Amino acid sequence: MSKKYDTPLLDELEKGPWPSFVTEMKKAAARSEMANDELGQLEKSYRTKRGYWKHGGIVGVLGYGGGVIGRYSSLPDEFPGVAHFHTVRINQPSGWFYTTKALREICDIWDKYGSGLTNLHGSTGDLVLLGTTTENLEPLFAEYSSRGWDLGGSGSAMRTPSCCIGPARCEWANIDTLEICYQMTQKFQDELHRPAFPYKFKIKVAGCAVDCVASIARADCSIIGTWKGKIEIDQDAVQWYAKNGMDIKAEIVDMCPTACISYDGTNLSIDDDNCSRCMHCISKMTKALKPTGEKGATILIGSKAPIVVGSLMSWVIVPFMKLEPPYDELEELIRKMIEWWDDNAKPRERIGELIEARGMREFLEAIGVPPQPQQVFEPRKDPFFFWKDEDLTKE
Amino acid sequence: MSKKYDTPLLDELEKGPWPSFVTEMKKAAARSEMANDELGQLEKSYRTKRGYWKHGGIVGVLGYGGGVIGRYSSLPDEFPGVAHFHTVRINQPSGWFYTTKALREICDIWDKYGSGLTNLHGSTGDLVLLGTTTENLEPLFAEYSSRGWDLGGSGSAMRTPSCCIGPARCEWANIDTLEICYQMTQKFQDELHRPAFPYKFKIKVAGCAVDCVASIARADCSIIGTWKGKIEIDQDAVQWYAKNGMDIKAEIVDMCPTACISYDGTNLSIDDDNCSRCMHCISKMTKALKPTGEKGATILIGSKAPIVVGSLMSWVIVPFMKLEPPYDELEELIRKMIEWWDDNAKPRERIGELIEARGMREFLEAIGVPPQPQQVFEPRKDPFFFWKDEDLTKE
Amino acid sequence: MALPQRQTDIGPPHYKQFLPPVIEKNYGQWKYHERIDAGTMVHVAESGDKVYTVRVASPRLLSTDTIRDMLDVADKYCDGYIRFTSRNNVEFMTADESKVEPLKKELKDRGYTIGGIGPRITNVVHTQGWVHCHSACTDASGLVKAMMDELYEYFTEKELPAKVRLALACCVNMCGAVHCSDIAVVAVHRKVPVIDHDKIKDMCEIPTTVAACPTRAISPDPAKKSIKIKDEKCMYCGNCFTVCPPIEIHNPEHDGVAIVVGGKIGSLRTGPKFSKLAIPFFYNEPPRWPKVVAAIKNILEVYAKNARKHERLGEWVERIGWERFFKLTGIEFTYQHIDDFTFMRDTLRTSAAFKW
Amino acid sequence: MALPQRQTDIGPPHYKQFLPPVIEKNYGQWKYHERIDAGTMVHVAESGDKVYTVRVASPRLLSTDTIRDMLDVADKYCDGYIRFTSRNNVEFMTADESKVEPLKKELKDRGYTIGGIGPRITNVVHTQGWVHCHSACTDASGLVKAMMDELYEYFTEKELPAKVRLALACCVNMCGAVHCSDIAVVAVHRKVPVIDHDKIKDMCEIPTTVAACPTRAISPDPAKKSIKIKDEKCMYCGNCFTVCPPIEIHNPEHDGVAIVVGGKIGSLRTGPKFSKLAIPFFYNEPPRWPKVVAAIKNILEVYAKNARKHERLGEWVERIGWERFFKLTGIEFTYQHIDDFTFMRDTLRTSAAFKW
Ligand code: SRM
Ligand code: SRM
Ligand code: SRM
Ligand code: SRM
Ligand code: SF4
Ligand code: SF4
Ligand code: SF4
Ligand code: SF4
Ligand code: SF4
Ligand code: SF4
Ligand code: SF4
Ligand code: SF4
Repeated sequence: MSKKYDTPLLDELEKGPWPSFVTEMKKAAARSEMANDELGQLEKSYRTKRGYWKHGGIVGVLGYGGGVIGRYSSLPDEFPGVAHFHTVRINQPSGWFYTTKALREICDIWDKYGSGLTNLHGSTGDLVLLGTTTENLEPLFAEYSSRGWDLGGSGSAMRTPSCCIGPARCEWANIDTLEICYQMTQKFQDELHRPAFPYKFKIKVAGCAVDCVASIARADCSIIGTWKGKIEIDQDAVQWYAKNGMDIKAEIVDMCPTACISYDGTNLSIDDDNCSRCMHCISKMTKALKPTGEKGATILIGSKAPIVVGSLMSWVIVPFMKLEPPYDELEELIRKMIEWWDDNAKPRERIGELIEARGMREFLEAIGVPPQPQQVFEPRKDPFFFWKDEDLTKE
Repeated sequence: MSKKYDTPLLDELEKGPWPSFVTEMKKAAARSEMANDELGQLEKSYRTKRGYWKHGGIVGVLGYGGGVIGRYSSLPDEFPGVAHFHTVRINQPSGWFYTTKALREICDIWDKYGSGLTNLHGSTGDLVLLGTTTENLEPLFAEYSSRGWDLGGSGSAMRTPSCCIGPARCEWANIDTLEICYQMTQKFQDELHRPAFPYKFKIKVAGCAVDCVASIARADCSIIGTWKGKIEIDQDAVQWYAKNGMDIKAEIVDMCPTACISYDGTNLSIDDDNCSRCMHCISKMTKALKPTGEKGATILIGSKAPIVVGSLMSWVIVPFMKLEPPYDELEELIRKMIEWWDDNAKPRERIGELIEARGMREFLEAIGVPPQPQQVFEPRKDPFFFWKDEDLTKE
Repeated sequence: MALPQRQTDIGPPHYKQFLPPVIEKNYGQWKYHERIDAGTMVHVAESGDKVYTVRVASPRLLSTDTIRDMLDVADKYCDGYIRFTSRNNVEFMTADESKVEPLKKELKDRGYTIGGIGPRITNVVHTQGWVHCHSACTDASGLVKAMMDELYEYFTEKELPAKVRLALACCVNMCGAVHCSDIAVVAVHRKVPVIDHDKIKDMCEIPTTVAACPTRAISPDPAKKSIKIKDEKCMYCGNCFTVCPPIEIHNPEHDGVAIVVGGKIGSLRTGPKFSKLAIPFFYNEPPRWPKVVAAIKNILEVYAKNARKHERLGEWVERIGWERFFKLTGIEFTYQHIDDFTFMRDTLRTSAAFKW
Repeated sequence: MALPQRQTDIGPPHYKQFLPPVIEKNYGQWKYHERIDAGTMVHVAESGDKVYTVRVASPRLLSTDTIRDMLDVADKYCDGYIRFTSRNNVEFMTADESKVEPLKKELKDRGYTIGGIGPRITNVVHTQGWVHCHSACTDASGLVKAMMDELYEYFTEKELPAKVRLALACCVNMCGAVHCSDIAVVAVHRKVPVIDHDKIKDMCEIPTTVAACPTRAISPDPAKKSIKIKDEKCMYCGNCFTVCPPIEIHNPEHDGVAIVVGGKIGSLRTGPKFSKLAIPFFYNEPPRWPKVVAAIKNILEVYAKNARKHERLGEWVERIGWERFFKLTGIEFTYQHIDDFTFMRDTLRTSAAFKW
């Protein structure tokens, strides 16, 4: 494809050291009419300070209700290449590992059916293919699915789960994030491809409280690895850190949120009972400190973006759950949550919002989890609380 | 009066070392029919676990709409002495100081017209006279007012202001709490005696952030003394504390919320710029530390009890105001607040609730106070904020 | 006998006429104070003058007899001045050191309780209870008396890590300072109010009554010219009863009290804090509410044992975490503890860090 | 050409087939890691095996050309394996220490930017912008590019007190991680939407549209068979536009972006935090949004200068207080900063202790 548009404003964004998306678009534009018109329309947006996309229409592949975001230009005559410019969400493999062979295949198919532009990856985690037409969707899907790739989620459905790198390369993983992510994705295939929920439902799995996949902020169900046991201390390694310039008092002892670490200049000691497993000391002295004992996860529920009554972060529901293959207990818990949500939510009401509307008790009772102090930062401040008849007779 | 009722349950409460209100009631009962029946009715309450008072009716003295809480027994036949059992609120002098002469006079009049029972004092601060009849109200008021005593507030009115002991006996007072309390009481006499507000409005004045009159929790308008300047340090006195057993590091340095104190074993120093004037160090080392510089007060608004959407504590509105006689600036500010409240509130809506309903901006604009970071712990967390046309054109 | 001429809108007498001379003289010129014992302190003025204060417990509900008795003491030792504190204690002040011990002796001889100064329990801020208020669902003075009998030595003697403020309110109107107290008792209902439809017609405005309900549990019932209450929405606040007496909220069988803890008022160190629910319910057990008293004592003693010096109860709990508070005190955590009202968002735990 | 047989509900390929052999072998058996430089780290397994990771920046919006180029590098040095991070960087891994330097050299030669590891800025989590989303009121990729050009050395080299997570969302739907980021940009509207009454008839359900408004600004307008908006209640969230496109929220003249700061996600030390509003508005100034970029740099550098080691931006601000943050950064405090929405109660200051 030859250059179709002058893009003086976008050209500015090829300058500077950070890799340029404009350069990427131009590369694709050199081969794709769609990418070319995308570039032209974007230049216009830069001039007029507004986008030119219509609300998405419903498009997709046979038998699926999601995985494709329909997108149409509001200026199809001016930019016919983006008259249709749908994105396809390909469900990424756990942990975003690829062989070059697999990814090359993905590129080849995409060049055949789409704009040649991608997002590696989308915010939810999918491998996002940016820009194709309605008629290309079926063949594209046939090519991908026959090679073992499936679509990710969109709409009011289970969304593509994602996870941190966990045991694959991280010494702090308490759970097998990649396998949990894979298994949950498989268990919820139907819910992922056929939107039947009140709204979206996202799962993210992090191996520890460092939460490298932002699960506590961006997943309706956040699964965060943790442990019950002592932090094992290698005192030689402590000394190694001391000798290599670490101010153990300032950086470790004083920064422990529970003030449960002490250090006498030679030996570090931790009052494990009072440790909240925040991961600070471990992350800063990884050679010296190692959690031991039972491994499992904390299950939290409800985070989401601010539309419409302010962002939520996920709330601790199950302080500790052992997570071992085949992860049926976890699946069952999630199904119970979804069932309650599905039965009670209004359209476009996330599970966190529903819990807020109905109160934690109803939710806990529905999923069969008892009240526990770990679920709250602090108890309620007002004297207004409900009693059920069964509570009154219980005493 | 001879003993009229057996009070086996209440008698239990004459045992034990803490001074007994039952003994007080019995003393009064020995002279007063009203107190006698009060005792009888209370014993019945102890037996049946419920009160026997009707909702208060409106009673009072001529020309006043408040100062008396009407109270009638729901068992007037059984306990005729408390058929009427109204309380009279006498506006206490600032700081609850009395001469024995004055207080004796108060007792004498009360014995003449009432039950002989009092509360010294009520929660709002009034000298509370507990139990009289409707027909006694006028003579009682004539006697008190002719001797310089006036009624306190009740109902939807300015309530009796109160204050901590402040400059009368406390080295930490930054403002003249007693005089401010007196002056505000005088300036708002009409509003205090003739309920015309949407609901109650309480003023409490504390000399410093220690807040010995609980203003931040129990006053619609909390006035809390503070300063702008350095904390002067008497190093000899610091050493005196060290020698007298104070662990300065643990008790002072480590407990300073802004970590702005340091101590080298001999000298204490304070980074005044980072001090939040919390009063901890000063209160623990009063001989050694003294605030200097400009004195004034922080004005906070809105605290109240939990009915109906949870308790509020007062919010910082004016971080610093100089407070000097005749306190017109303060009066004017309070009048502006009340005016806005009066114009906009539903019945039984406190000013804090109204601010919550309408947003802080409207309130600040109405009273002419600019937005300042001191008014918040932190800025908003969501991206939803209003713009007025004037803001848009301003830029 | 003719009544004297009444006056109006004169306000209270000016406090100046009631200030002891040493206070008037050194007004605003105090330099420091020292605590002498649990009930005595001295304030020293820039001028070198001193004023000694002896603090005495009061049941607050006082007969004029007892007041006169106190006045006699004040006449004898305090030049005819007396003062009450913001927590209803009585303060006897003298500039003359030699009078302090005789004053204390006389107070003791007359049966008064000296104390309440320093890191101790002082008087309980409380309300009317069955003594005077139609809204009360427990008694105030009685429960306070039972409590303070048990905690007596923390007033007269024993030190705590810091001041511990107790309060009690006999209904959720909370005329006491319950919502910001270290340990407090608040009386609560647990049953939906019962409506007297006949009386409503005459006594209540329907729209006002409907509007009074914070949870929108009330709606008009035009057929009955009354209102109806959606049971599962009512959290028994009694606000409907306040505006419309025929909506009876009292239910002696199911009324009782809750214990809240961890509040504070001063801005020292950590700033004012609301109290939080510790124990959602106890039945009323007059005259001595033994279970309530025992529960308060337990909380107090666990605090006393574990907190650091100068650390208020709420500060201690926040340092160790509420999960630890429940463990240390052995208090059961229930659905009622989980906020489902105004502060729900801020109180649910949004962190993977907590203690077992 | 015949298409291959399509499959459904197969889910993603199992990740195991994509794991480099050293990772498969040592899966779950890592002992520790060390940072070698701004873009290189090594993880050491219990077995003694090591894996070196070189991290490379990505604009996320990638052409297949560039992807193929990366794959060539991975074939040459990484046995044909490649990985992407949760923040869209690319990771090249090898078990062979001798390959690390040549790998880095080749990456640099091909124009890649190495960095993003350790206490630095890493890739910006962002969204579609004008490139693809109908809802965008700023561009995402362009503003991110402008930002990162300016902050480049904080990715490739310079250390900060701790990790600083940047994010950008092109509308308040916030598909990025803006609400919990150290510094983030979110695009906002400032004008009440304009209603196309003709189109509403056909395209929207009135009840759904009315219900979509969080502030109850929308009510039905039966006369027009449309809806009406109460201007003073609308805070321009655009939720009505999402459910009903003829309610046009876009207004290029008045749209722009806000900067929020102080959020974090991990539970380390102080737990997850929401970002808070720092600067309520900047006009869109494509292609380089110079004022936005300068403001971000200013905040970053004030933080870098003042925070303690390991202290995240939000932790630093909370330690010094927001009043101090505004002073140090020179940012003006406006009405917009004061919460008048869900968290109003918790954010208004209820303490007499604060800094001037
Ligand atoms: C592609 C992606 C952004 C990106 O550039 O990466 C995206 C794009 C859109 N999001 Fe999103 N969201 C994407 C991740 C997110 C995330 C982040 C996450 O999942 O971790 C969030 C915040 C977390 C959350 O779920 O709350 C997010 C919160 C939203 C919301 C607000 C939902 C809410 O309940 O608050 C909407 C609005 C809606 O659903 O109507 C939304 C809606 C949209 C729509 C479908 C626009 C719309 O109104 O219909 C966008 C389509 C853009 C387009 O044309 O390409 N998107 N969206 C992300 C999905 C890629 C992927 O599958 O990997
Ligand atoms: C006497 C006193 C309690 C005491 O034993 O000391 C008292 C007693 C009553 N209060 Fe109170 N309040 C008293 C101080 C308070 C305080 C504390 C304070 O002022 O520092 C509060 C909490 C702070 C506040 O104002 O929010 C308080 C919050 C209430 C409320 C809840 C108001 C609210 O907006 O949340 C009510 C209910 C109402 O107004 O309908 C209330 C209502 C009442 C009524 C009038 C009952 C009613 O529903 O009509 C009580 C009359 C009792 C009686 O028959 O004697 N009382 N009331 C206090 C006044 C004595 C005095 O004048 O000195
Ligand atoms: C007399 C009184 C003021 C009055 O106008 O009546 C008063 C007087 C003093 N208070 Fe207070 N406070 C008085 C009620 C309060 C209140 C209000 C309340 O409890 O409702 C508070 C707020 C309580 C809270 O934060 O919850 C209060 C919190 C303090 C504190 C802060 C304690 C802390 O560390 O948090 C101090 C400083 C200290 O103890 O080091 C203090 C210190 C003082 C000093 C030392 C101030 C001084 O230099 O004179 C006074 C005597 C000390 C003592 O009693 O130990 N005063 N003090 C009040 C006595 C009530 C009583 O009978 O016990
Ligand atoms: C590769 C990646 C996981 C993945 O599955 O992709 C990852 C990998 C590691 N993270 Fe992370 N984190 C990754 C996203 C995150 C996220 C998520 C996010 O930013 O959206 C967070 C939460 C951020 C937050 O709290 O706001 C995150 C917060 C951390 C922290 C905590 C920093 C802190 O002190 O608050 C550490 C510990 C540290 O730095 O000492 C950490 C440490 C690590 C370690 C050292 C863990 C390990 O032993 O392997 C890994 C490499 C260190 C590094 O990059 O400096 N990682 N890390 C992600 C790389 C993203 C990128 O391209 O830069
Ligand atoms: S969340 Fe924990 S286990 Fe997962 S990559 Fe980050 S540090 Fe490792
Ligand atoms: S994990 Fe956190 S709480 Fe536990 S010892 Fe380490 S720093 Fe302290
Ligand atoms: S509030 Fe301050 S000035 Fe007033 S008595 Fe208490 S410590 Fe003294
Ligand atoms: S007043 Fe408070 S903040 Fe200021 S130095 Fe003393 S302890 Fe620190
Ligand atoms: S708390 Fe309730 S019952 Fe007690 S005095 Fe106040 S209004 Fe009456
Ligand atoms: S008691 Fe409270 S919640 Fe229940 S109906 Fe009455 S006003 Fe509503
Ligand atoms: S943040 Fe808004 S504009 Fe940007 S991709 Fe998400 S929905 Fe679209
Ligand atoms: S933009 Fe938001 S606040 Fe405004 S009318 Fe639409 S939904 Fe309501």
